[in-house]
Amino acid sequence: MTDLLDGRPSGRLLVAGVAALVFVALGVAALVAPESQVGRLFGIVVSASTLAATLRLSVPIVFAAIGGIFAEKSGVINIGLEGLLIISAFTAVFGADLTGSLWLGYLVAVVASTALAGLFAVVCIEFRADQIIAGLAVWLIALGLAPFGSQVIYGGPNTKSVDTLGTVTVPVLSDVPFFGALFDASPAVYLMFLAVAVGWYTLNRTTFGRWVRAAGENPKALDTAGVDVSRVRYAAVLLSGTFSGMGGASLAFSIGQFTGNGPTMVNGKGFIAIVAYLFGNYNPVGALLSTALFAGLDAVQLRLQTTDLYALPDSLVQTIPFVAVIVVLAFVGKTRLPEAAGEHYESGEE
Amino acid sequence: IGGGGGSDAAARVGMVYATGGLGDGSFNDQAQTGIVRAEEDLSIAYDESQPESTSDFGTLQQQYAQSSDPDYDLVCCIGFLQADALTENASQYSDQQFMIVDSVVDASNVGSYVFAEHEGSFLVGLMAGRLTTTSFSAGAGSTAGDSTNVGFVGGVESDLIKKFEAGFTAGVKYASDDVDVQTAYVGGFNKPAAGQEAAISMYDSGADIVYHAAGNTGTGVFQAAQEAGRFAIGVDRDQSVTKSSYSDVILASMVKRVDNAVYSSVEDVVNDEFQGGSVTTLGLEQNGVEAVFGQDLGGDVPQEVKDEMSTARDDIIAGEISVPTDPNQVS
Amino acid sequence: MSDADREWVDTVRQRLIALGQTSAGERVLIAASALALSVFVGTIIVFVAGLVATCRDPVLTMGGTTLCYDPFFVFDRLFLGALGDPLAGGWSPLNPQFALTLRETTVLVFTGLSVALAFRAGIFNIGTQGQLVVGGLLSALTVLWAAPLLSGGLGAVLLVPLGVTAGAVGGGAYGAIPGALKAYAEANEVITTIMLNFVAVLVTRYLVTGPFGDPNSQANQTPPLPEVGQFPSVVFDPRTDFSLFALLLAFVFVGGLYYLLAYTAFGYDLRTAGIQPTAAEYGGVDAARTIVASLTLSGAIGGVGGAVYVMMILGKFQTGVPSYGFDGITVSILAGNNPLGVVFAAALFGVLKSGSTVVAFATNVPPQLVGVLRGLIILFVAMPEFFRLVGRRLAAGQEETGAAAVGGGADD
Amino acid sequence: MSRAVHLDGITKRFPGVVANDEVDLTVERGTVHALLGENGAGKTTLMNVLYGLYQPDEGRVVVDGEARQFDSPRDAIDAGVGMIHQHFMLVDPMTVAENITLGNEPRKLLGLTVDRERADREVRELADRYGFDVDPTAIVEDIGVGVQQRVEILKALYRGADVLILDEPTAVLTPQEVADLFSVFEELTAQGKTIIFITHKLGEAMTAADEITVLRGGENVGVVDADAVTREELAELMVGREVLLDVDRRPADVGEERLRVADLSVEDSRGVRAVDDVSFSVRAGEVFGIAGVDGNGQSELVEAITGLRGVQSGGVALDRTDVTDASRRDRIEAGMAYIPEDRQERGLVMDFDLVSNGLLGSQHSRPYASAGRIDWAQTRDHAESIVEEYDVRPPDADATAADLSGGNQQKFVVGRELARDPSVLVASHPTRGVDVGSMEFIHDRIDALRAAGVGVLLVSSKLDEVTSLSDRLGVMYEGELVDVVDPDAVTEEELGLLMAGERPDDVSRVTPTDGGTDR
Ligand SMILES: Nc1ncnc2c1ncn2[C@@H]1O[C@H](COP(=O)(O)OP(=O)(O)OP(=O)(O)O)[C@@H](O)[C@H]1O
Ligand SMILES: Nc1ncnc2c1ncn2[C@@H]1O[C@H](COP(=O)(O)OP(=O)(O)OP(=O)(O)O)[C@@H](O)[C@H]1O
Ligand SMILES: [Mg+2]
Ligand SMILES: [Mg+2]
Repeated sequence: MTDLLDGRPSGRLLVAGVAALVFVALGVAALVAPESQVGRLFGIVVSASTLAATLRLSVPIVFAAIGGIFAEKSGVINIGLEGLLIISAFTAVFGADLTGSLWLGYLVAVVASTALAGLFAVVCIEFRADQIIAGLAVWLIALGLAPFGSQVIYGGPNTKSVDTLGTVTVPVLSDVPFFGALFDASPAVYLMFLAVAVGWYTLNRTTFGRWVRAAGENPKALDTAGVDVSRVRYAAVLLSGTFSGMGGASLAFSIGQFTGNGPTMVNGKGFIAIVAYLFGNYNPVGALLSTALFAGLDAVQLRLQTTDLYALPDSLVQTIPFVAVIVVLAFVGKTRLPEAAGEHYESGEE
Repeated sequence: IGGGGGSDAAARVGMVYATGGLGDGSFNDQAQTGIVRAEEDLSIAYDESQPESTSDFGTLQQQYAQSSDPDYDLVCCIGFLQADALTENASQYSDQQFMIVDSVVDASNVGSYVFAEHEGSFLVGLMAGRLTTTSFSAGAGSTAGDSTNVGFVGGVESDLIKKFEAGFTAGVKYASDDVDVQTAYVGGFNKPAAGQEAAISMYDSGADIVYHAAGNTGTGVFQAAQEAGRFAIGVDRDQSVTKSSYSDVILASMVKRVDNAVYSSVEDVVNDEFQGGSVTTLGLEQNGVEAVFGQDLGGDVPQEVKDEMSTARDDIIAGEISVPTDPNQVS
Repeated sequence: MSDADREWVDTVRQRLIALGQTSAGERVLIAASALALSVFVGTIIVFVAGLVATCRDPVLTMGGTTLCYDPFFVFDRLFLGALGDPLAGGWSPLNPQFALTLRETTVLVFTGLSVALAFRAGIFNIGTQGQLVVGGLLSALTVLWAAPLLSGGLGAVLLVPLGVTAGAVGGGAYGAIPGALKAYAEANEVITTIMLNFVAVLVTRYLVTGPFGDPNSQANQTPPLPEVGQFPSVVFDPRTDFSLFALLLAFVFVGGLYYLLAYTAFGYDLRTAGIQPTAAEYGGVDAARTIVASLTLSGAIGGVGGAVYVMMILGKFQTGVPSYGFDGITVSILAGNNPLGVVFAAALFGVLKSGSTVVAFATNVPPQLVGVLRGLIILFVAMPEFFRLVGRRLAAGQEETGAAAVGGGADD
Repeated sequence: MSRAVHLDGITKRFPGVVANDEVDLTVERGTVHALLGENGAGKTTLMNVLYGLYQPDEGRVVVDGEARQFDSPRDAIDAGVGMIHQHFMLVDPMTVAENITLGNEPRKLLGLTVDRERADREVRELADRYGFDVDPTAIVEDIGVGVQQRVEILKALYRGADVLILDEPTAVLTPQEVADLFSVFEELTAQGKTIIFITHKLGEAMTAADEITVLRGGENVGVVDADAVTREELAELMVGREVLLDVDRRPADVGEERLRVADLSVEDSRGVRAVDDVSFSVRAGEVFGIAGVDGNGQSELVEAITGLRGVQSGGVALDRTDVTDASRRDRIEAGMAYIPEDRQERGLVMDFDLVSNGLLGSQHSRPYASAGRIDWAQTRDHAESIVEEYDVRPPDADATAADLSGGNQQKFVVGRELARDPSVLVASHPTRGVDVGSMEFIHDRIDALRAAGVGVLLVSSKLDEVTSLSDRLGVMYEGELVDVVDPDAVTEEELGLLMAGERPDDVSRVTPTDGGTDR
């Protein structure tokens, strides 16, 4: 967990501290005057349903963030995560509709997203494409292709509705106040926690993970040690596709439909995933926590809208999470990114 | 996107839908059923376009108006956002017949169709107000009985959607003064995820029936209803049919017969009776709006509630109940 | 180690600069090949989609399988349609479709320049969209406010310039925020600008639903601007919502930006800071100030784009602004961040945008096709190495016949 | 004795250059072989061929009497060839053990997971065997270069290398560390290992090596026995002509104070105090040299003086006016010229042409710019005159800086800075990586400037450079100016001790703050 705190400790600690302070202040105020505005606000913040919503909203972001971590740690900056989420959200519904099985749809989505990531990898690693622009292209292609497909197949930018993943409820535990939400959630939420664990272990404990980090920090060192840098980077980028695919599918199956006009239902989650892992300092656990911060604010925001706590118009309330990210970033400042991130590596170059 | 039909068609119609596109299971799809019905009954031909942004409206309207091959006898503009563009184009293309839904464009070649959504919303509001105070269960949902609040989820905060909210709230208050309405505007007609979160938080804070006027955003509301084991009320079409996977939580739908507006305008064109400059208001009286009970749950709604709704309907038509169009006017 | 803590986006910058390093000639060749290749891939996509789709009037029926779309017709509509069928005879440059193309091009030139300027300063300004929205709203409000004060002739002369200025101020101010955040808090501007885009949409929506809304309209919009407060349409049919003045203004900005980059000390500072910040620092360039200045300027240009959108196309501000800002990124990249290149790239995307409405109207093919093409073009532009390879292959193959190589690669 | 390595007629071409031209190289087992040559002579390329990083266009690689085809370093490693590169190939954020085992990690759990305990153990054992003192669990970026070098050597040994190639291993070491390294060489050769090391430095080649092969322009111009050759002979072999190994300085009369540094303290980018209460002054017509091992605060000191880094306390005065808080631009305009240590990071904009680079630092000042507008004609003339006067190759102002060789880049930077006719010149490692020919020229220019009454601050880790150019010589150790000595009186050994932090008492000191005895 300390990994989360190095890099820009001052900033991160500051943010964490401020968050904690605000929380405590709210709590105290709530005890003093449970019926006051703050009191009720606190009630909202610590309600199980807020936690549940936070988890739901976190799922696609966390998956994409973990994928992004692998790609970038290996030296390939993948800002196409948004596109990977979009393509997998659509193919998930299409697949489920075609096969009649959610989990097959899930598989289809993962395959599609991994394939798109593969294209990205070939373009970047084989043809030394500019990673940022290629990533942008991945986003734009998906942004066009998914609604295009939906139009062709369903006659509109929105697909038909399929089933949703529903929720898995752990008896007893789910009745615990607040934390009960952790045990009464969609399978996607459990998958998310699994992914965080697997991601962390792979990155920090396995040979592959070590090679990934070396490929991003000093590819030449890895190369001269006799490991094929391109292979490692291919694997890492494909992984980013796989994880993002799970994220996109989970997103689509949370409401059982893909909606494709404007920025589509993904609506910037892929970019927020980048914020998440930068703020999380490339640590899957860190990414999970920073996502929770963002998603939590979003959940609170959605709840505030329905209460009569304050006079603010909904449009302005909806800005809270975005403004929060900006403020957080202003405190955290820059993150140390892998030395060779973004740079093409050609074996045998002096 | 093109429709088809031959050149022997009785008339040719161009459809410009609202942004949000087909497949929203409500507004646009409802308009489409109207034109499809017209194609079958009146053997007309039509083409349709789905704009991606408001600045496309003008262009697409113009394209139909300019086109000489084929020549369009009528251009249907679905949605109030098209009003401004149409006001301009109507005068520019004075020999082209247009119709617009949900807004009034004052031009001799435009037929305007507006709906009294507040009237229909009043009836479903009344139903919601009654059922939330009695303990009632059907299909996958049930009401707490002691609960005293219901919810409304709007798409984009605008005068039109506020008419739904106003009517609904008025209906609820009419049923019982001490039932509150939680409202939320998620800021889009195609944001099911946001709709879902908004509805869930309403259910969590005691609401057991949520009414939406939010196009495809409503899908999320139904989803939330199913997860919470509560009820929802659909809009624009009988959504217990169009979104049948949710028919076990959809008590009723405030159907808005956009299809009728489209159909009758086309019919008028075919019979050379098209009234440019006319404003047709479709309320309960004209069956332009109506409260349609869900195909699965409709049967379970207590008869006395149904009766009360139909009396209210008559009173509204008779003008004995006046339904506000602005939430702030709800007493 | 100075570069140990390079900011995420510094790397982004270097990668982008790298693109600018290919020689101008090669850049053009690559752009052209990218376009051709994406059209080719697009054709395949349309063909496949045509087989998958079901429709009432297939263009082709072979036994059980039907082909719903005719790829060649689609691209004929997309490109020729956008120009108003120059080959059809009786073509006039004033035809409405061509006007639409120019109209879209005009706005895209501004957004393209906005992004290009930032790129040149090593800043990845994804926020042009938000800056355009804010600039657009401010110009609308300013014109509405000033219209009653400036009566008659005075209004006709002053309102439009006033609106443009307001747009610049609004966009500039909104661009200065991420600028300051980057310069003084080291906040990654890629992220801050993306977030600010969301904020801009929400805040402007609030403003036009609430305080500044049009009471006589259902839509979330300001009241319509007076005629004098809009770009006058000359030569072209007024109903096309296109004004040559706006296009002219765009060209003025292109020239101005080229001059700024090439012939002014500030431009030199800016390019140096963009291409090699450490050297800029050494050369006496105040990095922080340059960052703020360039993002402000970039935002201002985007804001002017918004003003043009409001005062030429819509005649009011309304929520749901098209994604001109994001298209600006693709325009700038296609142009290699070169002001002059922006004109051509913007023209291409103008054609695509206007063509897409023709496609939507004339065929069954979903207009999102254009979105796909946009993505493909950028993808191919991003991989010059691929074309160099092809170029070298061709060159090698044609050595004997002495034909020239395609795809350049001359200077590597 | 048997041949450990035999390179036979190796030719390696790069676009535009023949890096190696039919080079032969023979190294006996258990010996130390030095590869000597100017920049760009082809030393690194030749070794990269031996290490399988490059495939030769012509020629054979023979290791252990067996002709080999190395397609990748992996093959070379398998054949027992290990290489320590000029720029260390270490992953900074990883531990010593992680680096050493990278690619050969001991594994557990179905071979998926790294067995870190075992890795640490094996590395510790290996280090003990060769008497290296390294902590397997230390993070590489936290340990000194000397240790990092040992890690590199261990890395090669861990892979079972019998032949060790070291590319300019001494470039970054103190004289003491160099001595230690050479004793490591003996330890290794005693255990039957074979060592090939690349260097520019004649002295080192002669002391450490048994045999020396000299490359020039990609060709092998001679193999000599280290004990039977003189420095002069070697230098001539290297450069191809006679070389004056030290400068004969013009007479210069010391004038008033140009630069004063008072009680200056500076922190580095990690927030660690890098310059600790340093004071000295430089007067017109004198060169104040600063010697020291890299990383003892010289860089931070120079950056603070030139305005690239903020100061914690103390001050800097230029021509008796306080410039402590003046911006970089103000200092340039006040007449401070600066030859930065890293020409490619700071001194030049690599993607600009020389025309645009000649403008760097003057973009706001006449005659090159007026009213914010750049006069490109003037700028071009300026660049062309630098190119001509300093014999920059290729002689083309439109060439992109990146296309110039390191030496020529340095000549252009020096030319541009001297052309400011400054009152103070701050020169940081002005001849780093520059070959003997260009070095001679740059030294002469700096001395000419001194004669013309400019105050010169010269920072360098090359002892012969600072001693031969300076009038007074300060030595920095761990951020402190440990001593200021008379370069003509001090010996290499004394300097070495000072640079290592010790203070022999019999060195001839001079005062830091005034010109000392005029000579
Ligand atoms: N000698 C010169 N005479 C006239 N103009 C020059 C000269 N050198 C550079 N310029 C102008 O100043 C600009 C800076 O040149 P440089 O090539 O360093 O920048 P650049 O990034 O290549 O700019 P561009 O992409 O516009 O060529 C160039 O665009 C060029 O128009
Ligand atoms: N990867 C490469 N591509 C192109 N040219 C190269 C490459 N590597 C080396 N060269 C060229 O080959 C020649 C020899 O380079 P090399 O690095 O072997 O010299 P060197 O003797 O090691 O110089 P130094 O003492 O500075 O290390 C130089 O002209 C160099 O520019
Ligand atoms: Mg070398
Ligand atoms: Mg140039």
